[in-house]
Amino acid sequence: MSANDFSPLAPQAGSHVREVHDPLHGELLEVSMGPHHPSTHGVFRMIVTLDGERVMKLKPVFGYLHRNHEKIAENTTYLGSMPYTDRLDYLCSMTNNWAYAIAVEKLSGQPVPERAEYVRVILAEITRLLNHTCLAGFLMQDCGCSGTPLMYAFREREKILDLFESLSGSRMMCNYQRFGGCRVDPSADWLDGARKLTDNYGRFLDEFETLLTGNEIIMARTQGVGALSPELAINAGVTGPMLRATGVNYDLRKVDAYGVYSRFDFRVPLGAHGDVYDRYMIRVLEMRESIKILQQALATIPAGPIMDPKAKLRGFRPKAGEAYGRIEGPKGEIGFYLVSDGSPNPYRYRVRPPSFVNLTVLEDMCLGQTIADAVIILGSVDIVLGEVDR
Amino acid sequence: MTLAFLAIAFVTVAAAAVAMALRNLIHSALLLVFNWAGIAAFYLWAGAEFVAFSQLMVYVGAVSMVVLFAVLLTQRSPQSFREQPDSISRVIGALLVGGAVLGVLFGAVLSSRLAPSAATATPTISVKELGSLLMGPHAAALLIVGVILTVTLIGAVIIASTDHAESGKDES
Amino acid sequence: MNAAFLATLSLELLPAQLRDMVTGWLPEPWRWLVNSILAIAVILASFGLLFAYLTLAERKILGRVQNRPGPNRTGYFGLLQPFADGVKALTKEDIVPRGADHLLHFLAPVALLAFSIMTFAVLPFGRNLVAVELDAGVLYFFAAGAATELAVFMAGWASHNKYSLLAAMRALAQLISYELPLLLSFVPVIMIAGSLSTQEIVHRQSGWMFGFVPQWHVLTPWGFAGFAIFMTAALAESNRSPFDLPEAESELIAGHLTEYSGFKYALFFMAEYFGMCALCGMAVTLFLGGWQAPLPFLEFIPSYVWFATKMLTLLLGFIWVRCTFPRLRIDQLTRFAWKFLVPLALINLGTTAFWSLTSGWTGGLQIARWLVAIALVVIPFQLIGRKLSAGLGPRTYRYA
Amino acid sequence: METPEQIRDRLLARFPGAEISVVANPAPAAQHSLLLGHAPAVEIARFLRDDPTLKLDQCSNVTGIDWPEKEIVETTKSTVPDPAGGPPKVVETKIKRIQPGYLEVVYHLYSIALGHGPVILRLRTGNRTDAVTVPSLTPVWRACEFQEREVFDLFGVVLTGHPDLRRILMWDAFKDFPMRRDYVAPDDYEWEPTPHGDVLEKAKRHYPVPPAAAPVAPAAQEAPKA
Amino acid sequence: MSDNPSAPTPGITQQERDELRRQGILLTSIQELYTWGSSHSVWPLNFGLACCAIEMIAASMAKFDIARFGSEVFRPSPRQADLLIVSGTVTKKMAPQVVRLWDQMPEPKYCIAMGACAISGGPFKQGYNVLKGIDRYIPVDIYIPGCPPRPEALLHGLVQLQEKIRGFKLTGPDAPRHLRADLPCDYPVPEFGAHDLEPPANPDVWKAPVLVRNEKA
Amino acid sequence: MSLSPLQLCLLFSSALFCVGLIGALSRSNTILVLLGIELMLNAANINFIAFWRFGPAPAAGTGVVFVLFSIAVAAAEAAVGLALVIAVYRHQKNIRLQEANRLKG
Amino acid sequence: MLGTGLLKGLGVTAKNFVGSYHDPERYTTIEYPEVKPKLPEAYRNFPFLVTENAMDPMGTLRCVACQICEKECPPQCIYIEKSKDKKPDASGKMQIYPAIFDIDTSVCMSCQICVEVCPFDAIKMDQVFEIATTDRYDALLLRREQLAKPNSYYQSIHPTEAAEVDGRLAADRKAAEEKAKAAAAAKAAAAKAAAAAPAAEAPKTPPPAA
Repeated sequence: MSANDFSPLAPQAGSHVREVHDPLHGELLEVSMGPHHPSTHGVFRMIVTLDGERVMKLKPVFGYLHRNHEKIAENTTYLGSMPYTDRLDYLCSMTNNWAYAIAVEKLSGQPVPERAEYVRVILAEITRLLNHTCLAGFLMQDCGCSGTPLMYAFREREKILDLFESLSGSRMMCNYQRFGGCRVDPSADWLDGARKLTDNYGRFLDEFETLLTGNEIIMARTQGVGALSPELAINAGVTGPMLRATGVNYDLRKVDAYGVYSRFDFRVPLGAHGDVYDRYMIRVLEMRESIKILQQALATIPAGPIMDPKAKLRGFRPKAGEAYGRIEGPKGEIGFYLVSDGSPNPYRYRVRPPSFVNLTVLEDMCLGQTIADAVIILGSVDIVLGEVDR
Repeated sequence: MTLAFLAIAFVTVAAAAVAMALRNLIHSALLLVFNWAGIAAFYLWAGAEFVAFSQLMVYVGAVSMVVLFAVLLTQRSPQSFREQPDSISRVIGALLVGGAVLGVLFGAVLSSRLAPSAATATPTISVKELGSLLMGPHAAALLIVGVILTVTLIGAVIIASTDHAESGKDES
Repeated sequence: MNAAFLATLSLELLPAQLRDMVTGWLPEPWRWLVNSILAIAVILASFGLLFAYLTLAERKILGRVQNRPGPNRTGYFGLLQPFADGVKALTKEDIVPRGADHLLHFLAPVALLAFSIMTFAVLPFGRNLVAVELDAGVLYFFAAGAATELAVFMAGWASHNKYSLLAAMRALAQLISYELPLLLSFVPVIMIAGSLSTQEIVHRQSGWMFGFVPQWHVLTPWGFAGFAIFMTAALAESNRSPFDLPEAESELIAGHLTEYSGFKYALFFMAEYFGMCALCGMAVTLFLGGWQAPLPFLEFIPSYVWFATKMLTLLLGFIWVRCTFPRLRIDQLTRFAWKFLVPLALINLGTTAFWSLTSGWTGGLQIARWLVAIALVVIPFQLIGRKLSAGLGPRTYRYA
Repeated sequence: METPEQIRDRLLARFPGAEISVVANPAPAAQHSLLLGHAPAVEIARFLRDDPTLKLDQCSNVTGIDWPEKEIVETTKSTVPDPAGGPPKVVETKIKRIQPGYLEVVYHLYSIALGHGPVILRLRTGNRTDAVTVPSLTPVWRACEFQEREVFDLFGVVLTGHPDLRRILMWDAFKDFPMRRDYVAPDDYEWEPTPHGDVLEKAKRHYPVPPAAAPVAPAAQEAPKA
Repeated sequence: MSDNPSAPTPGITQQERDELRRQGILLTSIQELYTWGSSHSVWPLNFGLACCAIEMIAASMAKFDIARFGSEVFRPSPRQADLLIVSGTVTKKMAPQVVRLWDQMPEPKYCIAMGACAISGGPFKQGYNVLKGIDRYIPVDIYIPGCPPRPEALLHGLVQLQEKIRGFKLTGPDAPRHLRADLPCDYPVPEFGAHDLEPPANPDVWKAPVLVRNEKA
Repeated sequence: MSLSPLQLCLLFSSALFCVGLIGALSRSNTILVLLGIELMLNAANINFIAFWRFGPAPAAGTGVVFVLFSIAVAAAEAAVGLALVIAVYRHQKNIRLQEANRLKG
Repeated sequence: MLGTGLLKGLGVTAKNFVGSYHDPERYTTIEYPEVKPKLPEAYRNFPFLVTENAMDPMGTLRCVACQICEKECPPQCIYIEKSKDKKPDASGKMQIYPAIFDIDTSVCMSCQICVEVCPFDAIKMDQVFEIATTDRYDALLLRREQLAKPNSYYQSIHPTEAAEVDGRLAADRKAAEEKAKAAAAAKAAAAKAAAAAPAAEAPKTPPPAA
């Protein structure tokens, strides 16, 4: 494709070569990568100014998947927005559901039964495995693998999706959490399946790491590329594995200790360089920690109701007020800000999308790197356009 | 055989002439590559296999790349491969000089009484013979050429990369 | 003359006999012409078929590596898949972008394919199967191969697309960088064989060490190093992963092929595979003993079968590498060529010189010769490799 | 962590004369917020970021809220002595008051260093038409950069001091501010087999003679049972 | 390559084949070869929009393996692609680019609208920035409902598309769009307006059906 | 035809030489000038081969050897020349010959 | 040594290549058109309407056109029009029924909220996913006739859930019958003995689960 055709200044194929003259750097080439580009993870667009292969300027362009989630949510009921949250970050619908449920529960003071909290933790950690595995696959695809790591990642993803599907009925759009609990009680069989998955996942990770982590080409491609300083990361609101890769110890599972996370023993891996390799490795190590959490949660999950008996499905009208609820999603802090005016629809509904905010530092990371680096830096940010543009 | 030679000669000279006349630098360069390939074909026709392949390898494989690199690197933008027209007086002068030289050369060649070689069979020179020639009587020249090549390589790299240390890696 | 030998002979000579059957009745001046045309036709047909099934094999192997079957429903086991693709490519609309250089846009795939096919002329496919016996065959091979760079550049430049242009620059840089190690890596072979003729080089590798180890160049220290460098550079020359930078999908869409559609794209594809086959064939000729059998008692199998087997093995290696590795970056790529492959190839020249000077050593000296040669290969590899990968390595992480 | 009131008091001590008030949040979350005036908002934000006891180094969420003009009916009860001498009457007077509309930008601040939060800042525009400026906090927190652009794009709040205030989600030629409550989406109606609400209105507009079984607005005459 | 007319072409009935035979055996076999080749080598464009794109990727992955149909060659450049899978919500900001991509693809080309959003705007159709169906601008061959459709559903859609291709006639009034001169081949790209795309739909491609509910109450 | 092959070859080479000469003299682009010179060199090489092929003593092979040297030197010349062009371009963003006469940066 | 990581990687791919021929873990493809996927019981795609009697689907719809699902449906893909008359439902009670019940599958997002809010267990999720079509409007708009599927079908696709629903409905029906019986008895009793002791309290019908 000639993505340059997409430059608004050059509507026709062929007439797209635009010259940017900069007295300092001689001839710069402005390339518009996206919105259709194999490695922009959807319909993201970057206007990259190149000096040879080196990135001199990079301007992200958003909005190609802006589907008005917030506006629609303000015109529908609180419950009606739940399936829409699935479609925000469509790789991790379970954590989106949870973040939204937490916000609404904060807004309405709705308690959650203990079993539901455990189930939520289990699902969130499985989602983390899913997301990080897929991310590693996509990152390697950006590095130029011919699909093999991605295929292995999706092989494991299918196992997770089978679990999700047998629990919630849908592979991706689970729509599983409710305000005050979860929709379906997982059966013993399901929990056994989750245990089996947890037990096997470590082995898969070992193989995956054998394929990738020690690979000299990958180390050469990713180490020292796209480094980010902790100060900038904090100031720019970067969250999640990207923040921890810079060495900042900030994990909402520890800080907010929402749900029942305080009952599990796990560690937070921290990077030192903040480069692409660190971001990849932090995610791999986080997956290993997630497996630990899963083992503990699956071993100690209590019996009991899955839904708060007083929870309402229909006619849910929280009192006027506002609340901001957030959790540690796989991509970073995902938050929901809700303002209620006492009606069945939220007055203001706002998603704090982690990957959108994480993109703030994209240009800082890419400057001076080559265009091939820009691609993998974008890959390592882990964006999902449904969430970036909402 | 003569027919083949005439065809090669005509195509080669025509390519060179058009290349020298074109405004588009890339086209000129590519036509010149074609011209070099034609000369290689002439060598082949003349029975100098080794030289022909060397010509292909050096000119078509290497010099052409360097030329194209230079063209690309020295253009303001990828669109302006068209050269500005040259001054008419220069062109006329060049044509006059060139025509004069051509006349002199043609006259000299046509008037000379160079007899065709007696040997009807194509003289071939095997790689082995060539090798022993190079290493035997011409060994000193070979050495000198080797030294010159090395020095030029280094020199070219240095000249091309004086300003920006990182951007001159491909000019040799 | 036992029966086995007869069978060998007849099979071995089968191609020639077939040819004589077809052209034997022709008068002499015509026979030469028809024979040439026949040779060209056979080469084109067999490599065309090989190309078709190589694409299928690549897709299937890639599939198997990725835990799936690959194309399997177009014909039995998907055997007709390449033909379906061919029919489709032939019937697709051919788009030339506005602003493109029409002539060059058309010439690029044709030139690329032509040069790729030309290289087959000097490959010795069997004991007596070589289209043109050239005195300077190896030189011819690489001279024709060098011209393919031009075609890639033409494609990228003529497309009038920024990605294509970037790809063209990359292709130039990459091909220039890897031309040198590719050439240097086989100079030792020429030093040892003392000839530029491909058949001669193959003949030099006949015979057995200790009665059963073939005397292929790859089985010597310098030969192994040369082979490794040659194959690495060949990967780069044929734009294969992990050196497929010109058409780096994740960065440059499809690079110099971005603006090619329909049959022209198929031609590029074909040329890429032809180039790959030619380089593998050359590697077999230079290092793997050409059409020679690997073990003495296997000599009854015709020589062209051995050549094909070895070439296919190398091609499968290419595919295997493609399944596994990510892509390098352009500066790493050129650095790898200039700072790693070229020095190693130069050192390998020295090693070879040592090897050929000490060819008279026997007994204990023979062992010393091997040890020294191995050291001359391994120690520079270690040293230069360490320098190349300085600053890279696995890391340890702390936990909060 | 300090309560919003404590923060307000400290801020008032540090920035005398600044308009700072606490907006209470009646929801169980009880995340009360600080309403800032425009003038020293950036300095206050910088103070909040650098203050050693607060260290609000992370600006997590930035969003806009549209509060359109609304009619407020205030009932005041007053005791009016009965002129007839009876017991004093309680009279309810209803005062209709138009509360002017405004746009609001809300910042959620957290401290990564100290692990507390949120401290919520609110900034309000003067009205919804011409005085729609609010100082931008991007110079203090880079995190606001894109989110403030989004507030500009969707709500039309002009954030003064923002380095690159352009539309972010919609295209540049777009004129409206779609997240405002009074935004009317363009009429790109196509036939819909299941029209509801305003879609039905559009359907009627596009097909003036309604189809045989004229869709009656189902939402209007719902009859929930059970 | 002419050794495959024996390949099954279920899209052609015996009667049609007889008719074609009357027209000429050559045309018949060319048509069969053509449709056979085109239907078995549908290369999709490597183009994902939203949620459905993940299921599209999943369909090319090990468990579902779209490669079995010869369609795993996801080409990143529209010049080499045959199939545009509109996988996800097409926003108004994105719509011109999708149309442009479609224009850049060489004929014959096919379009699959995958998922509710691509068909009609789906759950997001109330949104101000959401295009209510990609068929407003480009012709769609196959609609796959679902949100998102399972990968198997995409495979099913692909099989349907192959069937459709096999039914193509090279001549006559039933000839597919790309073989007919009277049908548009260049699709005008909508432009960004002040409030909406201009025009909001391409009248040559899309007409809102005048619908009368035929059920009797 | 009364012309001998040798004469034909020489005519060919002189034609090529003059094309190169005209090009080198008339064009103002430095690269093209260099290419013209390259062309003249090639014309000279043709002469060597022609005299080797049709000359009195083909067995000597000196002509071939000379051409090999010439090709090597020409390649070096091209490399240096183009490196110079790039260096000049870096300095004054132009490779027109008329403007490159300052000889100073 | 340089290259060991690469060699290990080659080993992994080789292992997978070989494993794909004998290890089902490493050959995960389901040959779809021939082998149908094993859908879990919970799988949902588009809704359908449950009818009691397969012979008379339109007559025995459980749906009473209460329009709750229509209102709650987030993408608003359900369109219901009530009937003007009443028809006896499966238990013989006179009920309003949907004269029109359309679901636009080109909009539906399979969220299952309609199922959750339905008080009558009348709408359930189907598992059919092979619905790719060349026609946008007619084929994708599912009408009452296409939506109605018998209870036996529901039992076959969601056995556990259906058993639970059937049990609940049966209990409801039984309770309703008892109530009716008791009411009748009470009526009779009341008629018999006008001033007699108060009739036995009829068991209160539990409200249908929401």
